[in-house]
Amino acid sequence: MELRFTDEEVAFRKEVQAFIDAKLPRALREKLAAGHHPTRDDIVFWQRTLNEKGWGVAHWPVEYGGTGWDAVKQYIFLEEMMMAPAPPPLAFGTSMVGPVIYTFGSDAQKKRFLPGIANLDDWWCQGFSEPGAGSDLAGLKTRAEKVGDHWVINGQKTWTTLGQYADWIFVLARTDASVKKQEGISFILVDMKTPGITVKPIQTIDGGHEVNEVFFDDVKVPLENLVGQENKGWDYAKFLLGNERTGIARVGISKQRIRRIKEMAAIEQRAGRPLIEDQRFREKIAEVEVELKALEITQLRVIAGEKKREKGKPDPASSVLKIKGSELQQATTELLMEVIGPHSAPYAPEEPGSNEPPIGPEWAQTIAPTYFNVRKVSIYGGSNEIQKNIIAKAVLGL
Amino acid sequence: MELRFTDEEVAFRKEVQAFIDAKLPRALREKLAAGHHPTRDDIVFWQRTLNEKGWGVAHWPVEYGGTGWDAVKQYIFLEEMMMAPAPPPLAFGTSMVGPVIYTFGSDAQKKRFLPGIANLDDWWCQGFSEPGAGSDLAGLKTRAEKVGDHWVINGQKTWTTLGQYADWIFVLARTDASVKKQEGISFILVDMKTPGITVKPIQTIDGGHEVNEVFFDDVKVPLENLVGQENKGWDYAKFLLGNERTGIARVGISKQRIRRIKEMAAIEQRAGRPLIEDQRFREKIAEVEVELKALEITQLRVIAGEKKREKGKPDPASSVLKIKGSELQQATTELLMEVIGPHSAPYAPEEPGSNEPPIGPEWAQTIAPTYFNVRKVSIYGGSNEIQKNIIAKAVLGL
Amino acid sequence: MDFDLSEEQQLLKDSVEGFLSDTYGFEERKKIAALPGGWSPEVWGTFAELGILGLPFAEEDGGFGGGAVETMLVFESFGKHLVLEPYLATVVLAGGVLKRAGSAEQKAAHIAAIAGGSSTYALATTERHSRYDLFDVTTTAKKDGGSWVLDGEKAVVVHGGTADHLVVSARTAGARRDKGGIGLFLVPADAAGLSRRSSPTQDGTHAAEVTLSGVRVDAVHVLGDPEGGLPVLEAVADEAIAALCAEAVGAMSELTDVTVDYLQQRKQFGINIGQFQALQHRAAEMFVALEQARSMAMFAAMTAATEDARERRALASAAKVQIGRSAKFIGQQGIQLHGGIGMTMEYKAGHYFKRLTMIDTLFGDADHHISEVADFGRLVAAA
Amino acid sequence: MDFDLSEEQQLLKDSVEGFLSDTYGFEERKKIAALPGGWSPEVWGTFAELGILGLPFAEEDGGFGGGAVETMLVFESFGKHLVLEPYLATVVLAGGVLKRAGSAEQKAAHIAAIAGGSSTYALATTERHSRYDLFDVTTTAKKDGGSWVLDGEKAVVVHGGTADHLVVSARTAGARRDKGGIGLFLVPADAAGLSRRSSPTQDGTHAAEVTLSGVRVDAVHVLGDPEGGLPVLEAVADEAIAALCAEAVGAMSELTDVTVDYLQQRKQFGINIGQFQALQHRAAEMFVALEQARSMAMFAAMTAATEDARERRALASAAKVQIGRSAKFIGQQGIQLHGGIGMTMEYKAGHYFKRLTMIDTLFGDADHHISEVADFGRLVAAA
Repeated sequence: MELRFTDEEVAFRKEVQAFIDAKLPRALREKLAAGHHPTRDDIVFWQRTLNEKGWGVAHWPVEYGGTGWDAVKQYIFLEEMMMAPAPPPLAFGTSMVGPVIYTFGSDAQKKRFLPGIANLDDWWCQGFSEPGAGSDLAGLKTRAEKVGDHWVINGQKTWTTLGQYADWIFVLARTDASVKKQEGISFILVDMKTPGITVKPIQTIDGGHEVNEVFFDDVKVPLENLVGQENKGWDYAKFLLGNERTGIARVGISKQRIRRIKEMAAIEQRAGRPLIEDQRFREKIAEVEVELKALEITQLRVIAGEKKREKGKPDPASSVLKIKGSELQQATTELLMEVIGPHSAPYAPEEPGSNEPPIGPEWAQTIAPTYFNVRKVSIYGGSNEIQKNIIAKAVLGL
Repeated sequence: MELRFTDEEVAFRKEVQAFIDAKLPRALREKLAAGHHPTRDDIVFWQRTLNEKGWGVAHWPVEYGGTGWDAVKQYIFLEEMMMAPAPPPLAFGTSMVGPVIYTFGSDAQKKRFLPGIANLDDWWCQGFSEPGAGSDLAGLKTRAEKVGDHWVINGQKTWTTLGQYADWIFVLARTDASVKKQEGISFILVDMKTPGITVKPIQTIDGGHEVNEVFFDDVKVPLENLVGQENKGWDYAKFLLGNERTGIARVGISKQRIRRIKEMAAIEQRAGRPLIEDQRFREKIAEVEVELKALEITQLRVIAGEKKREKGKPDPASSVLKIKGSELQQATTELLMEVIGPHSAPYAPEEPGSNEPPIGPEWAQTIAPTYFNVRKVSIYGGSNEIQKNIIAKAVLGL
Repeated sequence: MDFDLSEEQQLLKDSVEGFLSDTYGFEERKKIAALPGGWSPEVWGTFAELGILGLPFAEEDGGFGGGAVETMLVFESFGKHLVLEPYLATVVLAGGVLKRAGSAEQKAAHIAAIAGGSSTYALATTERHSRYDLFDVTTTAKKDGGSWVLDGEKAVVVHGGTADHLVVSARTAGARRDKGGIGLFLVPADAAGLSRRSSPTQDGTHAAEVTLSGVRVDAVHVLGDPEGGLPVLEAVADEAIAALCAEAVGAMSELTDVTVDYLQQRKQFGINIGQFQALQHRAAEMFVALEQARSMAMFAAMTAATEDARERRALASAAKVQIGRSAKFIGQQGIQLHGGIGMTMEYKAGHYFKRLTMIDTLFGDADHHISEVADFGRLVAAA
Repeated sequence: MDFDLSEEQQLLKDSVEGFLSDTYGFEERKKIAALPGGWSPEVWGTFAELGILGLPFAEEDGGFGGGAVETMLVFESFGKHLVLEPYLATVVLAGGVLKRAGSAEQKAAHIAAIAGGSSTYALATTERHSRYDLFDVTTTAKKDGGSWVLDGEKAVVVHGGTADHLVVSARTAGARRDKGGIGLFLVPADAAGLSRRSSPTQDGTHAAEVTLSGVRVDAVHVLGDPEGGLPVLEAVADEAIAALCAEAVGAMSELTDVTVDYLQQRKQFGINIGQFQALQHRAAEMFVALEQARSMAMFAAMTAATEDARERRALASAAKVQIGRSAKFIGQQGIQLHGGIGMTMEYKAGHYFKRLTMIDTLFGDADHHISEVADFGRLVAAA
């Protein structure tokens, strides 16, 4: 038992840090640290920079462009990216559809899509949730009918993150309504330029536009865009959802935010003195730090356990990571709110090209929107209620 | 809308305080304030003292010995008793079986039992819960069969508080097993001296002996000890359980405990200074004080609403009183634990007549046992989980 | 002890609630929010007609002689409908200063303007580093002949962008955080040297940054003792806290209702999600938090006239703490129980959540006020 | 980074857990608790045979050279079985002082006695008003020729009533809360002027109040620098914290298991209560709290050898905070989910709750340690 990283791991971390320092523009880092969203171009730029280095799809098998790093190195890599902070990878490509394609897809699909995912030449989005199918994803109603040499897709998807930029969408659609709901679903790749697709923005309470509704009206898709077998799409979806493990706790993001809280609390004042000198406030930070340290170890334990677990079987303890990870992300945004106090009020939607100086302290403007926005993390990706169901059933046997 | 008490109410409060000051021995008050349990004799003494004054069963109808006070005066009276603190009334007589008897009992029963309840000549206990019937009280199995001019009772009751002192027990027993479970239950009064009754103590985790198991083995009870109608006992039980409203939040007890926390925190030290000078600790007290103040108003609102509500229909908001009231009672015991710190450790079971001085500070010995004991308040009388079910269903319509 | 409304109070409640129910739905509110300045002069006119703009002023000053309970009733309705109009700024804040510190002439001029709906006002106190301390004032007012010259910056002046007049706190003597030496000045919005930058706030109202550069204020526009403004501000803040508590209760109550409705209607796994016990219990906890908040909003209103200022402030603090705690829980859980839909701008729930969040930052958040309660030290004995 | 046990560690874990599983059931423990002194010399003898009494001592001192991870394994089993024997007092506390501060002669005499199981020891540091500050010492030690004379009172000396020797902290110089001027003295329990009153504690172990009236200690029984005892005590406390964290994890793990079992078996309303979602979620929250605590117990063990004392102390504090928070939640909910049966002395659950409660009061509760973490100020960057 040894918590320290090996010399090789320490060296690796330094290599990653050096790469970030060399390649990630300071202005972009500062923008992200201040709580602003990366633009489409920011995300593409960084993915291509990583891909050029051979780190674009680090966690993929080597034959498809992966690095062969073990779980600990993957963890170090991701943590450094979050702490930089760097623009996050577009998970829909690299962590979701990519692994589905290289695991279940045809050779033609692999050849066509994997390089474009790695280099973000193709922007992917996810067509899973529907207005009536959220936690109960298998209850989805979008259907794909085989007509001649095409699928014809009709229905509506929602919560499609960054779908406004997408070149492709992977869709779960019902292809057999006569069987148990999980057994009649297929996994289909759809070009967003296909006639009949309409993308409608959803504005979220923070004022941002991250998610969309996507409507399918007689959308014709070539039969060969089916991944794997017809009606086996639920299996691929479960594989995909179970895949996002090591990053789920977002420890790096919370760490970065704690740093920022401390920086800002050294400037903002309470009772005429820097807030950071207030013992009570420092104890509040400490409470979050303790839980975050515990979560970091919990995450490392899950990672260390991966090698012993059957491939593709997620550790049910990863529900712990999701629950605590989202609680702590939210807790850090609450501390930010407390730091900035009354100056959280002015609302300045992000408008590219605006030269208006912000009203109030420069760092204040993203704080309340971030607090509002981050309420989502206990809802999406399997709400915390769903995660508790999983623990109760899969871990505790209730 | 007016929060202030009327002059008459203020004068009444002073009258109650003066009575307490005159009649309740200082040593007994101090003993109770220090967290010790009243003895049987303490409870009997105080009930008889109150009864002599005409306040023994203040909330009963005047014809049976009540005072005719309105709900606000009742509240003031009870609050002063809790804050004194005085030995609590034996609720099983005055608040439970008494009202059942004067509402549903025969004239003979009223004559036989009511005066003995008021003067605590008869010590009553409750025979409701069973090992297999806790939250699901109607699932009880104890049965009473009519054999000649007697009921013959067989079965087991549990959690019978202070049953070790009891002269009488009121029992819910199944008298018809062929109907819906709520419809075959009767309410029967049983003399504890009847052959076939065995009382077995249950020691609780604080080391105390408050509760008991009561076993019935062919216990013969005269038919006339049935209250009201056969198989209607569930209605009487619901009446009884719905009756305990105004005192349920135990605001007075929590107030008294907050006073004690402050007194002790002025003596106990942290970092070489009285703990009460520690801003963080004072804020913790303040958090409880705020919730307690809110609960007090909530309780007053429920009381004020009583006069508009149909008689015997409890306000579903009384579940709020039970939930918050128990949480705050528990919170005050947690603060006491923090005040006393490491000195909570020595365990000194209360042994009457012991002259051994306590180990550690005199006030430390009851603190941990009280903390342990008070965990019960979110369990008994309808657990907080049951109360949340009630709110969800009866108030929110879920 | 009495929690009943008088006949007049019930009438007031019904008339405000009736007007807002009829005209201030979620869609109408959206349109109002999009107007320049973010509020509706038409609605403001109706407020004047309903008589509520003169509510808390003495009858001899042209008001209706209402007390904190009347204000509570109005604000609870405002909270339910997320009313955007500058009532707090004009009537409670600036009006509160005027009624307490104004001379007969000042009252005659301005209270009539408020009650009649012809002008709106705002109160400029917060500064960059004052946080919630009303006495932390660096804006200066220097005597110069028969007038005062004001220099400094004020932040987050609620509805300051559209106000016709601003009441500004400024230091006339002493050091930054001294409790004495603070004056209150009535400044027309078009005064030379006064500039404003206004923006919407997170909750759809508006607030301004106000810069004062050599703004000259005639001595007749000083409100009360030029060194004794703090007690006035404190009394106004406490009245505002009571109003905000009531507004928050209205918002919490509505958000709880909306959430319970959603639980009753939303189906997943073939049943209404309101049948899931874990969600039922969460909703029950929201109800508990709401009832506790409601009690403390009443408490704030009913103790607003407490004579001892120290005690009055502590009781207001206690109410604000409870409101802050309850609002955070109800706001967050209101979103959580809705799931994705709660995160969208098109849906009501998030707007309640945001308003509740912003109410916490007005006149001191729960963490500020818990210190005040702790310093007071005897809440369980008080009131 | 590696969370696997070595072969030797696995063997140690299996042997301790095997022994306790076979012989230290709930009923056996009750009998042991009723013995005079509240622990079993027979079990102690087996501990000696298993080699665990010498576990954390260097091989050259007659120990087994185990580290904090080995201690963790032992204490996790102790927690599961609620072991009552004076292992913490003897091996970790007094033994911890001896191994750090003892001279070659002192080690030769006493470590052998500990490892062999022939004597038990206790550490007397807490005083009436010291709370959790090891440097808050009023007991005095005055030099008198070739010996020291000790006067004062010590409180809550765990297993002090049956110990053969006590290690006592006493002030040799400076004022009450000075960090220097603290000496550590090895005092035989039968020394003239030493008196003890022992009682059971809330969790079934025993602790004593120790009075020292002119107790004469020969200079050869001073442990280390007579003015430099604090760093030794602090290092020992941190080692004890790591051990207690592991013990707490064992207890929490068992309490969670017992609770889940109960939910699976208890029927109300015709179904197992484990089917109620609200209770399922509570159990899931217990599991989350347990896993967080388990991580921090490992963290405490794995960082126990941190060179920088300031950092080492802060990391131990962080672990104790997490353990305290998790233990309170799991302890309270463990009782709540059981309902009435959880409140009874005859049932296991309450005993875990009580032990967890007492662990919080040993070497600093969560509220004490959160201050330490806050003062350190860089936990997210550390380790």
